Amino acid sequence: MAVKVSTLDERIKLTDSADSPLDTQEYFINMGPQHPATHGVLRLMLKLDGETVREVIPVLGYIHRGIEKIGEHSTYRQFVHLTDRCDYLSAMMNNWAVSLMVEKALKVELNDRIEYIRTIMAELERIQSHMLWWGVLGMDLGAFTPFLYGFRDRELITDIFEETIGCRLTMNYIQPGGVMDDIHPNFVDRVKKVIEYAKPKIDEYEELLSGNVIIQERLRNVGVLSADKATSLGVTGPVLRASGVPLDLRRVAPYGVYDKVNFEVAVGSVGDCWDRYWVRIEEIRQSMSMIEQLIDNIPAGKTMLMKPAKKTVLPEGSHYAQLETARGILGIYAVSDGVSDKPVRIHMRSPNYNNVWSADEMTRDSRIGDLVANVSSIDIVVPDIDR
Amino acid sequence: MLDFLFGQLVATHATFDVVTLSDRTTQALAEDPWLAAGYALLGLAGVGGFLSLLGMALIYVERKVAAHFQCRLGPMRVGWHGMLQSVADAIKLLLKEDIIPDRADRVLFLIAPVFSIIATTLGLILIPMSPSLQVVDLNIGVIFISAVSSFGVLGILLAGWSSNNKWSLLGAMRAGAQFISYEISVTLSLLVVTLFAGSLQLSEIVQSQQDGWWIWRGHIVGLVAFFVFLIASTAELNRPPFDLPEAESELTGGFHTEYSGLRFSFFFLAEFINMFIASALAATLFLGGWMPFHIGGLHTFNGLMDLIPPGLWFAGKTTFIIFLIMWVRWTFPRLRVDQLMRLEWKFLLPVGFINLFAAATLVITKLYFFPW
Amino acid sequence: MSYIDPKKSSRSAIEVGGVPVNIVVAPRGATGDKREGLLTIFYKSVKSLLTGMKVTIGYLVRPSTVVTQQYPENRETLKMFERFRGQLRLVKDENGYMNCNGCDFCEKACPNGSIILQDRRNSVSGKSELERYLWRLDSCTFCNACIQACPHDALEWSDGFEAAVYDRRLLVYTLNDYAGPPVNHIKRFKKKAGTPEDRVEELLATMEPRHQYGGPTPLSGKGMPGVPPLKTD
Amino acid sequence: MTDEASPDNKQPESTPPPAPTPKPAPASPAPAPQAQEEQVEKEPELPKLVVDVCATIGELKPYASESDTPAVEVAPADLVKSLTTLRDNPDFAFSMLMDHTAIDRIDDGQFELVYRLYSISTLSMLLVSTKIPRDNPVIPTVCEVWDIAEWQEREVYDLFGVLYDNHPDLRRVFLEDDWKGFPLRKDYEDDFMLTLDVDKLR
Repeated sequence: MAVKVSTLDERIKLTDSADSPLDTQEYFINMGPQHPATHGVLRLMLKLDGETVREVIPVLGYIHRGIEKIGEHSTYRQFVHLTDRCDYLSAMMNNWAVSLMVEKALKVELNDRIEYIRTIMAELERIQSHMLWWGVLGMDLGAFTPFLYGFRDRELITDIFEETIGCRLTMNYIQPGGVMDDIHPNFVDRVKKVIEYAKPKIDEYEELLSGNVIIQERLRNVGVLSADKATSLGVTGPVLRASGVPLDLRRVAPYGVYDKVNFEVAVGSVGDCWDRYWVRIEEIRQSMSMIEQLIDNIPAGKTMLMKPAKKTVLPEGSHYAQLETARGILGIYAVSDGVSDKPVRIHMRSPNYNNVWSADEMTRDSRIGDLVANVSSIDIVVPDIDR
Repeated sequence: MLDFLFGQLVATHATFDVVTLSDRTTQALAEDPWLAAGYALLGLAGVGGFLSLLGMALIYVERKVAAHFQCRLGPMRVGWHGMLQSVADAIKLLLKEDIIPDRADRVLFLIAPVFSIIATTLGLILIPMSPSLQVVDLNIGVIFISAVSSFGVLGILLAGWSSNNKWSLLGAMRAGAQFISYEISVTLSLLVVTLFAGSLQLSEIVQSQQDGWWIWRGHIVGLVAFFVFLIASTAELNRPPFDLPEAESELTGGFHTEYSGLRFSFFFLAEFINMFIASALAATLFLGGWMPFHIGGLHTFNGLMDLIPPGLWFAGKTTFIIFLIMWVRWTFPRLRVDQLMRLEWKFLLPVGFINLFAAATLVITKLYFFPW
Repeated sequence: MSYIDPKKSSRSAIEVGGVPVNIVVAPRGATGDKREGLLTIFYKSVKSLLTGMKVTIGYLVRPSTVVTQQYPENRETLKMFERFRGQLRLVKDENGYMNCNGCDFCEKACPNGSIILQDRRNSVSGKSELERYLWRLDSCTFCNACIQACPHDALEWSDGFEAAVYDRRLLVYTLNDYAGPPVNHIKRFKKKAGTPEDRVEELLATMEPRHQYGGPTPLSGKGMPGVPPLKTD
Repeated sequence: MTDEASPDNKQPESTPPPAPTPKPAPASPAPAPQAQEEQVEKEPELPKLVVDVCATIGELKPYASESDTPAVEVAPADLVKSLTTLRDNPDFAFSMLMDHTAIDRIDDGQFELVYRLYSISTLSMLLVSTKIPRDNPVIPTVCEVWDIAEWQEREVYDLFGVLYDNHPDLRRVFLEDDWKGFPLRKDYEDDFMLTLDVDKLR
């Protein structure tokens, strides 16, 4: 069998736009890797016909660091801190995924304190991630003010992280066997204060953007992704839920203490940008209510059950754990030979990598402005795509 | 210049003696050509200096206002509360390398910003800022302004085309479509005022409002015309929510993607001065220009209002509208291309036409709010 | 075209794969028969725009909402949180003796080779001790693994966050002030029965001072264009 | 920065810390409470899903190695057919290809390709594994079955050099088109690879 391997140059072929009486031609244009709307170094090659986008070809790899290869050379505990650098806005959830995989493989049973702390931290992280996303969406659609409001409120949550962990973005806090440090004595008070502060701010977000008729016109019926197509495209997280598939691992396959809290899964009905927008806004509210249910009931107990200096060898075979980050399902797949404390192969099922390809499906035959809204509503973090 | 501040303290309306610099030049030309040249030079220098000073001040104000809308402080380092930040930026821009892209159309690339700034300057000279501060008082003022303001888009189109950059071209094409569309609405609402005032001359339009501003006197019509004018001229200014020709999150920078240094600052300056012109025009046509706030019949009140110099009245009204435009900019997201066109052709244009008919009816029946 | 009221979401309970799930469905605005009239939409739209403007003007008129901090000016009041991961340093007791005995745990825990330890054998006590503790700030990811791995609590974070320098080589620090026995060794040596005082003195005399930039830095201290060569002791 | 000892961006290769007991001691042998339906514990008897799947589709065999997910094996030739059945059969309805990746079994001279299927209607997960020779890594594509397979297969091609027959757009995804070699193969080496040489620094 001869398999044809193509290159980017072969991929970008132009065709004359046929159904136009004028002598027009489609053209390619690079959006990125340096572009204000592509959230880092994402490069999108657009095939345009005037203002109309005919095709979106994501060109990746601008910050490919080979984290999976490095993972083969590092212990599981060392690999945890690399996952911070992937989806840096869900850093702790990435840590958690690796820890969950290791704990499941070693059958470590965690105490409630660890689970509570992890869940609260993950939800805080989700809130700050969605707040940042909200601001960036506003900026992508031309309103700069929401960007700073989102950042302003997010900073208070990163303050909580800094107080307990010492870091604001790449924490490396959740470790196999527990959490790195016990929570700071001020943690509970500070979280309560921030939740109290942030609740009216979410209403303000609604006043500023959600209720705004321009935003609604920009988002509604833009980038529609049907449920079947979304499933087939393997998108997860808010993007999938906005298409009407209520797949939220926190509810359907609970980990942590998600089975002990009441919350509702926000879903959309059409799968357009408006649904994706609204689902995230509602998720902030749900996360806040989850934290409120948990914050007063953190039980006592040890916070680290596995000795950090001890060699961690997973049993032979393949191990997989998945959880719901702010952007979708993150799966960690590790194959161990049962002898070495380093994996034979470690693979991240990254939510962003699987989500980014839906931009083409969403954007075909709509305007450049819609493309910006679509990319923004997928909420991609490029380091997690490239890994 | 002094009477700009103090000269009209006891102005009795009806006998405003408007002597502009161009009038002085014309008078002096016959007797003393050197004096005429002096007046002309003074006018040029005044306009140039005013242009750059006003531009820098507006940029500073914009940054400060934006910052406080966003819970920030804005420029704080250069000078007291960053007052000299614009000066520093201007120096930086002047000293920057003037980059011309390799494959750009060199001549057009170089002159495009000049087109923009010339159009702006031509508009600026017509604005009556106080009874004695107006460079030229043309009898076709309104038509002249709407003519030169559409001249500015030529600079943008040339800039986008000559940059040889697809983003620039997209921005320029958007700008062209946007200008042509929104120019109609601007003109329609200007026509409403000329109908009311019965004159195209800006100074006469101001004088015609001494019994009440057109925004009040025309019942709803004046108000509608005012808002149509504001929306349409915001679109003509390329300011958010209609900043599609630049649209930094879509087109990276639109028509001025390839510009840097001095030439970029020309576009930048032109944009801010255009904002001033639009606001000043709105103030002149709808809010009575430098005319104090009068209510027909209340002589005491009117007398007290007259104490405030007309220059301040004009500045205050213009500032208010500038602030309104900034406020909108820092609140709203941007429209999409087709939505922008829809707003003009399906909403503003019909409204403008109906409004014009209503204004004509109003003028014929003389049904003003302040008929005395 | 219609206006969506973002508050009008609908709730219901469904089952996904046998698991009951409460869902909130996003609002969509009026459709079909319940279509709103043009004037209603116009009114709601203008109202929504004015609501947004109310939010922003609210911040403009309240200067107390400004969150900007003027950084170099607020150095006095700027306090880092106590767990802030600033720069790595060795814990020292009141006499200035360090806890670290160079056991290599941190070096092995470090995921990216930012810690390099050199040991030597003490001529007096015969024990292995720290010669040089090299820490590369330029490749450190502040993951805290070294501190977790340390069995002697010999490492800690300082709150110094102003680590910017113009030469990358200056980011390679020698963390120990001296090469020699750690505080544990000294104590145990003193406690050992019959250790004469001068033997303790002799042990303490084996200490050699080390300079912060004194190590065999990975870039070997060579000069480069515009940067003078690094001084080593 | 051309000094001989400037090991930036090294690949960490630090040796494991000396562990007193090589065998990790789990706190309790009981299964974790959050064990899900698809995360069946390793028991001698096969998970129900595997039995069902193997009974329905004759080409599938239970997975020979250890796995914490219900897992089956299939020959490369039967891959597309059996995966299509797995997606379309309403009993299984694996509507999502959650993940697809490869493992370099260099000792066996094989690439193991792993397809992780997820069913939204039953919330179950199935791992389908197939093995292809390392020296001729060709496998039919499953792009027709799930859309996302196109890009997940491109990633595997990029990093492992597995060639997908009938793939509509098989090209590099992270690396450049003219990159030599496939980095995640165990025998990959290039001139820029950095290894941590602690002794050199000392």
